[in-house]
Amino acid sequence: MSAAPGFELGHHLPALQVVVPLIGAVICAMLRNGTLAWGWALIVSVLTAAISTMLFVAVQAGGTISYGLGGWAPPYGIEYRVDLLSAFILLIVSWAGAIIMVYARQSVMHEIDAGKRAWYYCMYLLCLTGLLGIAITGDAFNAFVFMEVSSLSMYTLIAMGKNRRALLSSYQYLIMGTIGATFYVIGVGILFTLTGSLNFVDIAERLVTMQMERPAIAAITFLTVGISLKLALFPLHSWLPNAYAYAPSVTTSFLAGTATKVAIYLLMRIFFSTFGEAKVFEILPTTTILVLLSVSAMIGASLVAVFQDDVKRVLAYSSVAQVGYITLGIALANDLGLTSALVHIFNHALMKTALFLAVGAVFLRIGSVRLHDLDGIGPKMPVTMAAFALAGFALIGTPGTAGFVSKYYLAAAVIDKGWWGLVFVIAASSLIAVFYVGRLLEAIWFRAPGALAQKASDPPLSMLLPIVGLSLAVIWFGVDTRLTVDVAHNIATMLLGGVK
Amino acid sequence: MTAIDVNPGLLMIAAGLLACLLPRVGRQLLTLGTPVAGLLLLIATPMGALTTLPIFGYDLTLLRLDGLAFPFGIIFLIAAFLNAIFALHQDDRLQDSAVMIYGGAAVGAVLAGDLASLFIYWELTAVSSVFLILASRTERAYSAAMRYLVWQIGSGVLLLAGILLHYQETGSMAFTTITLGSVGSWAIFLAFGIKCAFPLLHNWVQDAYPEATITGTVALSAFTTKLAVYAFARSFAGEELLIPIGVVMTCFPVFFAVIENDLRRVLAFSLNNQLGFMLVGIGIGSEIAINGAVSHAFAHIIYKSLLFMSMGAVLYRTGTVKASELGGLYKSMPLTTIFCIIGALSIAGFPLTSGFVTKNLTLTGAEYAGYFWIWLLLIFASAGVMEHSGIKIPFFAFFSHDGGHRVKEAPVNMLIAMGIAAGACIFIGIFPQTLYSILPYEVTKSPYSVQSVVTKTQLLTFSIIAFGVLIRAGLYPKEIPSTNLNTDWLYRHVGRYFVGVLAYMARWAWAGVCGGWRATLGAAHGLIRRHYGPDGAMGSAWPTGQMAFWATVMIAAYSLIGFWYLL
Amino acid sequence: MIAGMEGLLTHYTYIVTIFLMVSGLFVVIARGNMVKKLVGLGCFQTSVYLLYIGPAKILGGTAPILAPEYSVYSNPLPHVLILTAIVVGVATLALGLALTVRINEAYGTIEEDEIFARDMVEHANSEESAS
Amino acid sequence: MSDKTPKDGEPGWFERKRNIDKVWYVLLVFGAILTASEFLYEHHPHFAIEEIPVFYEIFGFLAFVFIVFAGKALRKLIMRDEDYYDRD
Repeated sequence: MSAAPGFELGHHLPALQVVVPLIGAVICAMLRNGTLAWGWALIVSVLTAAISTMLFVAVQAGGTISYGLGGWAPPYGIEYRVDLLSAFILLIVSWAGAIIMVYARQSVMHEIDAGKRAWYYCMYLLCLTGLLGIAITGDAFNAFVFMEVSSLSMYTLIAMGKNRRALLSSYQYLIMGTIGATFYVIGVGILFTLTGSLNFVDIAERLVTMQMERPAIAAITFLTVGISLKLALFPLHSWLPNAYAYAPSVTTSFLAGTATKVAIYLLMRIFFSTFGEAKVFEILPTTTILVLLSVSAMIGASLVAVFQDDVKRVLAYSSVAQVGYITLGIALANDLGLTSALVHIFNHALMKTALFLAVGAVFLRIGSVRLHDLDGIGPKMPVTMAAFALAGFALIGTPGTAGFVSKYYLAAAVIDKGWWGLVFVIAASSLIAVFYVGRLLEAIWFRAPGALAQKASDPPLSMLLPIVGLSLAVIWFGVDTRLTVDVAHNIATMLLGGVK
Repeated sequence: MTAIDVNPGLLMIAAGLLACLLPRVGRQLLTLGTPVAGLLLLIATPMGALTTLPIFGYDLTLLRLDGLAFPFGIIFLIAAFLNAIFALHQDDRLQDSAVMIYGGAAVGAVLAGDLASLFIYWELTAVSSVFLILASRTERAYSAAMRYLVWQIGSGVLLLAGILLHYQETGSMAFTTITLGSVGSWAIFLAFGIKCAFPLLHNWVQDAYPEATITGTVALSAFTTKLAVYAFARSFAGEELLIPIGVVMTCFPVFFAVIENDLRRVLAFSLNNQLGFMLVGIGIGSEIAINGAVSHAFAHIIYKSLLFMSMGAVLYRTGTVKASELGGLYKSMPLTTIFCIIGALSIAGFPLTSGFVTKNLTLTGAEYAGYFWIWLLLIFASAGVMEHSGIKIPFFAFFSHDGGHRVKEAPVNMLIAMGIAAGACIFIGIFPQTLYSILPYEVTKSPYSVQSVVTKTQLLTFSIIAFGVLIRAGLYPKEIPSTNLNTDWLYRHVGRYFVGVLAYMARWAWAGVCGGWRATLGAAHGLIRRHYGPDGAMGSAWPTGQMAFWATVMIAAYSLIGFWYLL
Repeated sequence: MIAGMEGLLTHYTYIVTIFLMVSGLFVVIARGNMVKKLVGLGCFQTSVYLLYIGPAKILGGTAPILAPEYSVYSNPLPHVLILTAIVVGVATLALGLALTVRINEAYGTIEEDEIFARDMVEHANSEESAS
Repeated sequence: MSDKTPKDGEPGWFERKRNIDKVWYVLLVFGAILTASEFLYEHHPHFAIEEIPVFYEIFGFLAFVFIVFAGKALRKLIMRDEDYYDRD
């Protein structure tokens, strides 16, 4: 693959996927002017999205792409390895990045000081680089480096929030994120001493012949808990609500749409294509632990969401609950479960991004996201709030929306396992979702508008389009499941058949 | 898929979504035009049309038109049209949109050929209809709407579970005859039963319908329960269990209706009672009985809408539908009075009205099948209908003692809607063949034999005479403003202390949101809020140390468990 | 028992590693001062450096420079990895300290419980002014 | 419309005792005619009970009375104040 005679751009897509936003970020920092930097960041992020789309198409057509970075053949050099799972995650992250970037200009102008805007976009692109890097690399340590690239830039993105609590949230996230990343790197270190390799595929091949002994278990432990911190698995979720709530709107949307999803990707990579589900799920009680934590998240975090009076916090706690759905799918470790998890990664990214973008538009107009300030704002910004309502319905899992598709497959997976109790947990969690979403919609559409809401109106077109587009996509992917379910199903088959 | 084979329900839903973006005039055109377009589309669709779409790994049957689906589709669209006229006076984006989606979902469900689509429409009717209750925008309505939603979503969840089980057992997703026996079939049966307001599962009807808006109640009365009747006719025709259930449903509401003060709630009880007739017909399952159930549903939608419309008009003008506060309105609202009486005569089943020609089929079905006690109880219930809907509604609203309301006649659009409905009641009564011709099976006999006309008239007339005797003797119970307990007492009162289930949490949470703190001082709510509220351990911001502590706990626990397993 | 002791002694790098790791985590959990927390975090991260470097060192081995007089080398890869990790650690620490400075500017304190208390007061005030 | 509305205090047609009595007697006469007509046509009873003379008249009357009295009895059992559920 590497050192192909004659430089062909197509061969280097995997490298470009990361290099383009990385170089883009550096140039962005040099531009210094907010609007210029935005234009540049938009070009870069759209380009990145285009590359990921090409990669996705290529992987679907021709199978896994392996790319030896710098011409060093794996497993000695760092390998960029794009299989269907990677391509799927790359697609989600890069498109989320591009769509949010369209939206970003007005919102950033409103929320970030003029002098810092270019830096903001720079950090945004760096974060994008890191997230894409985690998804594309086939090297465990390289994934750690990218994790830190994305995290450090994300801390900065959060700290730029206007409220001083953004600083504290960022600090807390930094502490927790670093602990998580360090746990991860400890796990990688143990794996490295055990197998002498850092390449996921290589490690997997070497692990096959080994007994599951204590070091291997310690490695799984550290990797799982480390990544769980990053993906905000209950009870390690507590950094998330404040980070979401006090970050600038664009950051929140980006964080919600991508960061936890990539962490989940990494967990799947470790569980299924490195150790193999036989080791993780049959020797260890991973299923029990994950199911318990997922269920706690689905119920507990949803209940918390019901009582929050800040819309962003409601949605943040809902995210914790939704991550529970995904980890539940993973915990089932069967075909349907993984399919539902992957589908929900996609669908949740879609609807949460739509919701947070809409909330960002509200913040732009009235400067508050407190629930009682949103009373009766629906008729004042009808298009935004209609989109919000659509995405909200999807969050509940209303049939005809993307959220239903995920829940349908999750329920099917649970039934497939014969765990009836969990069906009721899913139902109960959905019911609680009805309350917290219903509470928002009730205030937004049925209350008499307050003083702040009176002067609200729909945001400028550049913000409106991404919101409306995403919420329509929520409907689209509730009906047309070819991209989501079929691909997810293929990935699940691949993951479950991955390690022999 | 030819151009014509589109499910008119989807058309309605699409129009409903569009409506929420349009200004008033556009919405009015849509609400009036779409049902008409849907009707034309449905009539133009050839009988036996079948459209399937491969999706989700199996074939969804988007459209299946047969003799059973056709009359339901027609009447739902007519009901949507009537409701649109009736609602013309109001400017409410939310309701215009919700009603269309609601009606569209009902039509869609009737024309859906597989259980998966049915489920989707089933839930859509629940979610869209709740807005008609919420749109009252009172705290009472919020609570009622939430209780309503819990029931409806419960039915949906049950249906989903049933469908999945049924699929596992039979490998079929077809929405067709299901034999009771397996767990899946029972779950489906119960899910239908909730929506059809089975005895003990009925109370959401009386709880929620009277709290809906003036126009919303009309729509609610038309779609949800009749959709369930259709589902039963489709899947459980001839299931004998439905006969006793239906009989109980016809009988018990009449007693509650006698003492109920809220006239819209009286109508809700009467709705229950009418559903019982239909279920008995479906349970008997013979051709004539199924015809009876279907035609009864058809006629019922019209006259029940008419009655709810007339009460809606009264509510609109006077601001109340409490029997104790009304009376004497015939002077101020003469046309509404006449329409209401026509509706009342129809529901009671007087000859020359639609109720007579349809209820007769069910009764004949029972006669032919030789179910004596069933027949007798149906006759008894007919007298009951006469009591609460035939006499009580018009008498206490429009006659009785003068309630002192000096109001204008109902708005023109309401009068037109009521006029059309009243005309339809009489038209079907005089020309029953028009309705009979679209029923699933052929009807050979005319309902107008001397015997049936005379006996039914005797029955009803002597009911009225009994009313006269009682009221002249002062024995008729007075209308008293009151709350009458029903099964909802179980979950609204007793359960508050004994069964800490989600339904209450919902109510409390919602009541809390609406500022009704008095109602929220419940133990469970307090408990949950204490732990999950903004100041609770789960909901408050954690210090960094605490977060790190949990990370450490997780690592320790996970390692210990891992090593434990290896030992 | 003796064998166990011997095992511990021959694996003393692990003991140091674990001690650093646990003490670092303990400081993060127990100290309210934000700078101290970061110091703890630094200790915690440093333990990882040891974890990698320890096994890579071969007794009697030299740096992996090809020369005729040496035949035993230490594994270079962990060293390279840890060089990267140190860079990451420095960046994290720098960002953490920068945040602490900003927090100090915004709140006038870097004790976490005091910050929580001040936020609580602010929250209560905003509630009051809102109602 | 408003000019047709009768003035306050002046009872409407249906509120005068004489007229109510008129309606009542018309009803009774109608009932009598119906009862008489029972003997004018050929019966095709499906159930034995229908062969009882004036069965429908008696049944309708008694059913109605029963329902009303049962409702009255029910009231003792289940009637609460109007704001029963609103109190806590």
